[in-house]
Amino acid sequence: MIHPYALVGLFLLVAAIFGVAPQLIAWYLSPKKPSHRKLQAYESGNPTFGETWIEFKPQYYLFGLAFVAFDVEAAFLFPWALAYHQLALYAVVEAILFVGLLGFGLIYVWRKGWLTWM
Amino acid sequence: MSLSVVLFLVFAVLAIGAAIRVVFCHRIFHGAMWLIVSFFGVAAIYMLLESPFLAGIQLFIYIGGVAVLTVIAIMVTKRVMAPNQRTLNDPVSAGIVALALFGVMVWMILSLPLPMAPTAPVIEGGLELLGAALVDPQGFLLPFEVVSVMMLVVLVASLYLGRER
Amino acid sequence: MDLLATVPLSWYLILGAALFCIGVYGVLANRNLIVIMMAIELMLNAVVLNLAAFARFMEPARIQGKAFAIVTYATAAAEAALGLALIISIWRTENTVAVEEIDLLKG
Amino acid sequence: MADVDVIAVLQEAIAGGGPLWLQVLLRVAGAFGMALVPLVSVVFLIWESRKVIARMQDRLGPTNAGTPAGPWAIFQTVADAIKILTKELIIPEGADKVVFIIAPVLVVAVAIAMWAVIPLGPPETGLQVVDLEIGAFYVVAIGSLAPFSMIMAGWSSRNKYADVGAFRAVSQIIGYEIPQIMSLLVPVLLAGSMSLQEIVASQDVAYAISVPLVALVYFLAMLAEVGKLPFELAEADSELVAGYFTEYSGMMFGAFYLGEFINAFTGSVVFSLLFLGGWRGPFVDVVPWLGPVYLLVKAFLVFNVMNLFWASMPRLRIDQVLAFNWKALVPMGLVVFLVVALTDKLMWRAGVPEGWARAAGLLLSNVVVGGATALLLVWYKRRLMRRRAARFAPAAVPAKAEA
Repeated sequence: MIHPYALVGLFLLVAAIFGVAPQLIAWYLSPKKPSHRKLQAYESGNPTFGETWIEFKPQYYLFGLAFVAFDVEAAFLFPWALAYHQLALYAVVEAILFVGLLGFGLIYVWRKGWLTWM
Repeated sequence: MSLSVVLFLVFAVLAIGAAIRVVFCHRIFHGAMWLIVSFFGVAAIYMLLESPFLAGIQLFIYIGGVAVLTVIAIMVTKRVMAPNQRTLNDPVSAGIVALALFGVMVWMILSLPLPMAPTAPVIEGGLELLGAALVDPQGFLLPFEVVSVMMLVVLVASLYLGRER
Repeated sequence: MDLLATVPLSWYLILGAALFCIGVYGVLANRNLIVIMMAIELMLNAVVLNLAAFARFMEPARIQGKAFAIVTYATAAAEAALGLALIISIWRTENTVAVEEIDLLKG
Repeated sequence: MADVDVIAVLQEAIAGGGPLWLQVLLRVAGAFGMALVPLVSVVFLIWESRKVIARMQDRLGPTNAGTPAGPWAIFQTVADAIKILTKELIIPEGADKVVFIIAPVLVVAVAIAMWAVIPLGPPETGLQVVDLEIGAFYVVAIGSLAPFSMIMAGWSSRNKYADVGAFRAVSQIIGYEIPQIMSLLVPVLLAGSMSLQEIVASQDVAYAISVPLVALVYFLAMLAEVGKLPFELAEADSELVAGYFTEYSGMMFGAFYLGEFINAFTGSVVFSLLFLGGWRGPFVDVVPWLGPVYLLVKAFLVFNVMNLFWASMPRLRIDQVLAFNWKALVPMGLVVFLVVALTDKLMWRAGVPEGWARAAGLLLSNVVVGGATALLLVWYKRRLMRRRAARFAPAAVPAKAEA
């Protein structure tokens, strides 16, 4: 009997093969005629100017932070949801408290306007 | 050598090698990529420890959350660390400290009477037990709610620190 | 094929120790705050690996190890989020992420 | 005589006995077969969606003008695939080569990796690679790897458009993961299991009927995850060339295109499994092989609802996309998750029997939440209009100057 986790590993390997294979075939079949003009960045025909790796607004970062908080919350809710059928009512109330605290935080940052894109 | 030993060695080498690349990286974005490889190696080790849930959490929180955040932070602060700048401060003494610590830890681990094999197979439905214990007042209710408070603090404080001014 | 002939516990612990020490080295030697954060993540990862290994070998019929592990995960994620938020706000005022250039407390 | 032996040995190996090499061989063949399902479906679905969207927009779509692509150009995708394989792979000068090459490999691999736990049919057909006990969580965990191919593509290209596209894509995708997970938790909670096979088996009443609001939240979040219009701004061909894969050419570009369609199809399949009863349908218990047919038909319908959005919606701005997530879908997901959990537990306390009675109660709770949301939105819009009217009315001008 093959262990089920070994099958997951096997499938990940197969998925990787399916990712690599088309590139290898294409690399074998495709012409290779590089030239300077061809290898320039596609920025509307003009040569690229200034620093290519531009900096981003830290605003993007805020949404990443909010995401991590909810991410961890969700990870805790998975085992809870699994055990849901054996739990009593108070356990559901505890989960409401658990999610509600973070929901309160979300409402707070919303009212403060930190989620508004500027 | 059995298959599990081979797999352990492969993933352990992957995790350690990638971790070394993280701390010695010249270009910090590559460091973040190696960090993900290292996390992935550890996730595979969790599969060998027969806890797929921890492996999933490793992918979900560490790779999907923390590593994404790190990459975003790198891209936001991109300009300040040019690739050819000096990246290490006094690598020799730091290396001595780390190696000495590693030596002490290995000596301690090898001198302890540790089991060669698990005492019992993993139980069926362990995850359900975990879920029930998390909301059990005799179990882990307090840590569970403290995590919620912690996440509230993370949400409010980090958005406060990073808000547009 | 003996799939379940398991690796002894000490190997997992040595792997954890190695990851932890690499993290220690990264924290001590690196100049870049973000790399230091990544090294701290490696150290916390090693801690969780130890917890998971002990849980599997010492008490496979109970869930204490897993509960500890996921709380540690939550702590690690919180630490990363807040730490990186601090780094971003330092970067905004000081325009640097190199440790020795940050001297806000010097006054 | 020999034939009979072969079949018997094969059956034994499928059941988990016999020689190990044969078992491994069978499993490898099974894994390859399963990985081919999304690829083959997508070859058909690309043609189908091009044709359908063309008809909606009063065009003909691909025809076999001049090329032998079959009736109605049914082999158009195959021809395109052959063409794209022979195109030059250009790696731009400034690019970070290794990362640049890994990104398109990763995007296809991650898209296919989800299929490890997807049950195409009932357990007796064996159309599933492995029925993992954390199946739903596996889907979420693998899905959280998806942003990396975008970041890697955007970063390694050394192109501003690619950079901006990657950033937009990442902030969109990680944000919409939250409502997706919150609504995915509801089937897990009601089924009491994370195995997708058991979630399907528990749907005597499809969850789309008992908890329609959750299904709606999941569908909208999924739409954003796969980057279909109206959430297509990561690519935004009219403003960002092609978003994070601007610099890619040939099969490397093809990998992103393929990955996008596989993700859309996988999303439809997962939605069908979680909310539409998966492989369940009439007579499946008599003829188990009807299961995959039902599942694929349901997934096909969901996919075409996405096409409907694709053909008819404009593109949102980045601030609108993020605001819709954090100010509408996330609160909605949290509230509806808690309401479903509480209602079901209260009904269990009150002794309401499982099945249709429970489903009716859950439906009622969903209708109440939906109605309350609608009222809230109406009230909010009225207030907004009133404020706007007050601001633009002539009498309000001195008040504004005062403030």
